[in-house]
Amino acid sequence: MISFGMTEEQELVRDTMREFARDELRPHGRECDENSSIPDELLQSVWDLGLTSTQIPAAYGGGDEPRSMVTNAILLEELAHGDPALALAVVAPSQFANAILDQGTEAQKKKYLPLFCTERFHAASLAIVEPGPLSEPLAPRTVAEAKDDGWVLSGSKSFVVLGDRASHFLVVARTEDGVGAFILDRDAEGLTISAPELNMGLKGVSTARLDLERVAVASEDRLGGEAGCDVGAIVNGSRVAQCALLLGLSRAVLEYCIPYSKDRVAFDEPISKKQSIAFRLAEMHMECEAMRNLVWRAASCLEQGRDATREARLARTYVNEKSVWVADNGIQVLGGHGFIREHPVEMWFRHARTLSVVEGAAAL
Amino acid sequence: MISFGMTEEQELVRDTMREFARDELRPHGRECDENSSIPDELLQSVWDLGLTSTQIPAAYGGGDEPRSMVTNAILLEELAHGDPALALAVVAPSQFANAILDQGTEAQKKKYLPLFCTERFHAASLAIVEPGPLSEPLAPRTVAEAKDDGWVLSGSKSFVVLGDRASHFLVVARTEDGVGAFILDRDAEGLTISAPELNMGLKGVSTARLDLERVAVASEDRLGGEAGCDVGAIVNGSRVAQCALLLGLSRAVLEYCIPYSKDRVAFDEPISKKQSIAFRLAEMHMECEAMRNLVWRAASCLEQGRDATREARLARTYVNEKSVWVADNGIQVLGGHGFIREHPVEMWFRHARTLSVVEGAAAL
Amino acid sequence: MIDFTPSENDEKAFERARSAALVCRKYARHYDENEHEMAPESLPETEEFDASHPEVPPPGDGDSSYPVRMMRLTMINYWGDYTVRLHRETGGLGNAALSAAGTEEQRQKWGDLCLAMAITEPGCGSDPSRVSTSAVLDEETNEWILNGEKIFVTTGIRADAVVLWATLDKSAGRGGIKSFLVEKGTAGFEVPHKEKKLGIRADDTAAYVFRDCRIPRENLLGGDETVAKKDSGGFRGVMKTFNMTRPLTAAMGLGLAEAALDFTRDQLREAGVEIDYSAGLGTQMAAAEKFIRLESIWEASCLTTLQAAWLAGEGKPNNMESSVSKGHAGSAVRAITQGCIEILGAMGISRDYLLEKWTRDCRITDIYEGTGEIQRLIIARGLLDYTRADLN
Amino acid sequence: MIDFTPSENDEKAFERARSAALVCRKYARHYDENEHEMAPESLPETEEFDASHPEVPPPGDGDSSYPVRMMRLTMINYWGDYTVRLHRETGGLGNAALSAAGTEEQRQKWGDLCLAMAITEPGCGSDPSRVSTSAVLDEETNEWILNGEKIFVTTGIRADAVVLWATLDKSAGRGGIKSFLVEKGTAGFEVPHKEKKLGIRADDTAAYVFRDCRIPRENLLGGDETVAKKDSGGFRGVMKTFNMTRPLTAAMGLGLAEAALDFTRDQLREAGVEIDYSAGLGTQMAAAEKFIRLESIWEASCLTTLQAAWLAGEGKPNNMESSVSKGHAGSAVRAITQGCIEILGAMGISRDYLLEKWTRDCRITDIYEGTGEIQRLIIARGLLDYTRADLN
Repeated sequence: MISFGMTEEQELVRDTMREFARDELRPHGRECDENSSIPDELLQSVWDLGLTSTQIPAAYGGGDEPRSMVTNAILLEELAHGDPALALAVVAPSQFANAILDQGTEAQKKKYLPLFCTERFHAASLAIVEPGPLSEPLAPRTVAEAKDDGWVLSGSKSFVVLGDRASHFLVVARTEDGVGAFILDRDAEGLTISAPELNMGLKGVSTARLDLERVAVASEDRLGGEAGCDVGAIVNGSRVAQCALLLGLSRAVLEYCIPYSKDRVAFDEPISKKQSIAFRLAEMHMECEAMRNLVWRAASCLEQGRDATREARLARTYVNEKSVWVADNGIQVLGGHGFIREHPVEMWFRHARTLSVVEGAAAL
Repeated sequence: MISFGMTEEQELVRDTMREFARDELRPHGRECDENSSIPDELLQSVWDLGLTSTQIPAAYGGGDEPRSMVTNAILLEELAHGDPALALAVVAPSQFANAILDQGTEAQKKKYLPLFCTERFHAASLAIVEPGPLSEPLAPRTVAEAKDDGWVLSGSKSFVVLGDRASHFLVVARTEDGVGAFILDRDAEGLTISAPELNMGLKGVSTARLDLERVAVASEDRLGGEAGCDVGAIVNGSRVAQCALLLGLSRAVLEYCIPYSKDRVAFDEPISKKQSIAFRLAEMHMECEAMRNLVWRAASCLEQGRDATREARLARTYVNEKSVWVADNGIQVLGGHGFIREHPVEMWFRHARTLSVVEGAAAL
Repeated sequence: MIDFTPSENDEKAFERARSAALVCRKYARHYDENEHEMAPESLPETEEFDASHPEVPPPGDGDSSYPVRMMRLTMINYWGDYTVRLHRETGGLGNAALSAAGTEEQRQKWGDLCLAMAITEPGCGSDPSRVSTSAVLDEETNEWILNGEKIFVTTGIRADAVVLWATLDKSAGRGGIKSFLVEKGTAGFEVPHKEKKLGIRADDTAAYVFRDCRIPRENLLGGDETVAKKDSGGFRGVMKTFNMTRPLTAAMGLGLAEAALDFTRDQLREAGVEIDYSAGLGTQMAAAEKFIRLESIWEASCLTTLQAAWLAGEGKPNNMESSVSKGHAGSAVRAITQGCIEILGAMGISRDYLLEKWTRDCRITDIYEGTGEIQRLIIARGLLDYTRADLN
Repeated sequence: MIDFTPSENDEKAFERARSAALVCRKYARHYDENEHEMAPESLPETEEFDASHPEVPPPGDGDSSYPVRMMRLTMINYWGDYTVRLHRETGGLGNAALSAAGTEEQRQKWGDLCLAMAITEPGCGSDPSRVSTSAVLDEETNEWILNGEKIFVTTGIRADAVVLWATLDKSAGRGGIKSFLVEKGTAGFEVPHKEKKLGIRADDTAAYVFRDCRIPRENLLGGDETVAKKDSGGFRGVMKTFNMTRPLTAAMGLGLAEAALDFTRDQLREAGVEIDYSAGLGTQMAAAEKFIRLESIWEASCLTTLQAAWLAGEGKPNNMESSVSKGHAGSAVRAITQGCIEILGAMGISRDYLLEKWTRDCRITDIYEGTGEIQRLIIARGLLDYTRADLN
């Protein structure tokens, strides 16, 4: 039955995460951006919340709690409302863990899931984006040749989140008959990791470039084993997750602009009383509402195990455009103050611009 | 040298045409739209100005005046400012005449140009648009097979301006080695003319659908004869001409909205004092200025005999989008009055929406 | 729990509505071209249709899923056509006002009639507080005397009666505005003409004139006690109805936009242009990419409208959401229908197809029931915690 | 006669400027990443470049083609980089003000210095009439005493002196505002810090503080007689300079946007995506269609800016056109640079390329020298024949 009502648990998650993000993430956002790094303690402090581990079955050492994509979307919105870059970093390990959880063989689950159920923050990353223009997740230039004893991967990947500290990479590559995902150890022969890449936004989050020169992968390290996996499903999940982050970011911009515009005086009254500003705030709000519904819809589609390719694409198309529009107009509302780094809006704009063009940076 | 200055002659053309359009076209716009027809006398009265004939060389019975594409663009803007539909109708004969003038063989000029140098209004039309979705002028589905003694044309054309009274049609069709234009008599064997088509806007202007069933065309009736012609050049000219009409239309909308918004009171002051209205008027003006420069640039490119494919396409892309934006927002400025037929704005919107998606409807 | 799957029963109702809509659509062009004609009470196909398509039982009025179902059904009806129906709906906007603000007796007496709602005046547009139609009580005869003009009265010709906005005291602004029930044929109540419009031409939109029109005292919507209520029984009553009518008008426009998208999708398929939801800008055709963008706008707007309805069903406040729904849909349907025309080209403006009609029809969405500008004002006031006086 | 072909001599100048710009571009990233460093007076390559690229003689100052040429040259310089130049320009915005509103002696004395212009204050943003920095004349010493704060002072660090906006009488509003020439190092004139910004990081944008800063009486821009002129010598003088500086700032942004388009075109070619100006939506790739649209926006904005300059060259009024140019370019460069990022994807946000920098740099265009909102106000007043009081 069609319903927009959160469960009590979801409301609880929303409230706790909102508070946590406000107190623990927002205050560090600017500093991490200026220093282009995130202190380990910070990552650890969030790790202790168990965002990744709790949803892993007990059999693999996890908290065995039910996983709801919708709840996770709500959680991501709130974390990003605190700080989008930090939010991206703290949930990064789930990219890898969830892919294994959803599509790994029993052996793969046994081998990799326990890594994420430890005390210490543990990173492993998806490698989807490729260098060069017009990179498409399902049309990778990276190739996986079948060899009698497994696979040989050649190509390059870019924007691999936390690639500098990841123990493993899940690399998407083209095979004879489609697209596959392959698990690589960071020490694999022929794999060169260059980190950190320098990006426009999300500076705190280190991303790496991977160069693969005929890297050998054993057949059991192909995600899903013999049968392979549905890379599209991984892409859909990450698209919706990124949309949830961009939604939280947009709300942060709007909520920053509201009090600012009420304080800021021009032509003898607060600029918030000018229709050009007031209407823009109204449109920012309209878009936040619209974005959230698209995110929820795609997330619930994933939650119900249906193919979410269309829903995820519609959400991505809409949210990418509108979230950047909101951030860009946030700068305009602040005028000169929107352009200087004493206010967070220019930073959120860079984050939005960055997050809206990459793929596979987060997961539900 | 880069200059935005009109010649004295151009200023004269602008002023006379503006006055003429205001007094002779604007008053009849609504009536022609509601009746879906234009009185012959009206067409004749404009014909008497000699818009088409004056620029035809004396050798073919014309006024032998120099032809300037820029001047013609200025002229079209002003006529459309009076009424876009009437403007389109009165300059329609030039579509055919100019194509012959620019690319016809000596024999073709001798045969057809005199038709347009008579006392009585004479129509002949371009046939470029085709029925069905995504019609492209340079990728026609209409085919011209070469026969030892000439050509055989098969296919359909749509939105043929004044097709009901045209003596001849210049039909664009695909040949073995590209695209060609062929001159057809309206009585040609196998040619069925169904008129009038029913369109969203420009209702006053009758347009016809042509169905060609193996219509035979003598080789001397191929535009340019043996050598053929550059259909692209015809398309470029008509694109720029249509942009000039859309520009005049946009200015008409803006100039109607300005006094309206100053009279119209809401919340105790003229709506023109609301930034949401005032800023929109400002943007309408910005777009009119921008559109005019793109039109002038493309027109001057044609005037200098250079390939204007890029310039004409940039103008078309920009002007189509912005002119419809202006008309659509004109409706919004008028609110409920924008939706009723007592005001011309809804009509101009339909005209803009229509003119912006057809091809080959006018010429420079 | 957040969920977007309609119940089986709803799906059945939607399916039936779609079939009915397709029948109605056959008449859409005729009543657009023949503006003066009135669409019939019921179509020739109606009997046969009803026989072959059993009614799907609606959830009880109390059922919270009712508004969402109604909202989606509205979209589907308008997806068929703006005006033509198998059975013409008897209710007008006034009926919504009646059930929201009417007294028990009034609901009894007027409930079965088709009630139009007359708000807008030649001079007032989207600002209801400027209503200048006056209502004066004649204590002797216990009658209200009405004087003034109204325009854009939806279903104004067909309606049996009208819920009329008039002011008891212009100086009191909103506080003075009340609603009155006026029956057709009452002396002094003229229906001059049907307006000629850009779109929704089959729909009757009338202009009313009231000249010393006398109605019984009890025709004051909500009864006498509303007079006491300053700022403002009548007005609040209507505002209350707006919370449902705003999403409803959004749904109407979205139905038309959905029709435009479906038509365009089919045409693209025929033209051999594939819409690939996985492809990027480097491998997707421009027409397909444009289409996906329009589709995403529709999806967003549709969900936002359903949400406003869902809140109403839950009895939760939805004033902001109603304006978000209406404001978003107003822009959305303009972008979508016009975008479809851009994609299809000349075909989009031919009256041999309905796309150009849907484009004209849904242009009203951003205008009536409060223009897009008014919705933005309402939303901005909510965000900034401003009163009407602070921001207008 | 309407014509868009540059003269041969201009073409030569543009060609030379493009070569120089490409040299400067090599340093663009360095000075963006190293915000604290100041770009050098001249680059290592300069001598060799000048030797191999003879100066192209400019048209005389009187020549009406001068402003158009300058406008296009500005685009080309910024196409190379926002800040880095072979020889750093000595002039700042203040120099424009000086030549427009200064007396003969003042032009003589200050003309060769780099003059910044200080308008914006922490509390006033785009509304110059709110300037609260005060100037009081000390009759005894014949000195002006200046007090106040300024922010966003372009070239504020490098400048030798500044044209300072201050008011003689706040209550007089615009009428009271005058401009003053203040040299660096004058007691009471502090340059606290260089601002940290989203873009144009190499460019120095400073915040100034004036505390009982005393300057000679003759440093009033335009001389004593401007004091008499109410509403407003100083202000009009600056407004006059704005008529040229608005198109100039537009040109700066357009140069950056042009660089973004050129980069994107090259990348599309490399990726094998053809840009076909004859193809329609059914045969054109989405990336190419998006690109053509961005290109058309740039073209429109560029021409509009050249037009404003051409009018200035003709000595014709260009106040409206200057705001059209600035307002249009402000939106255009935002759309273009961001559109290029959308087209190229992840590559667009990598600091291995300059696209992301051009995007950050040109974001200032719609903000300084009067925000896009201010330009719309100016245009709307012109259209509606409204005064500042009527519409703000």
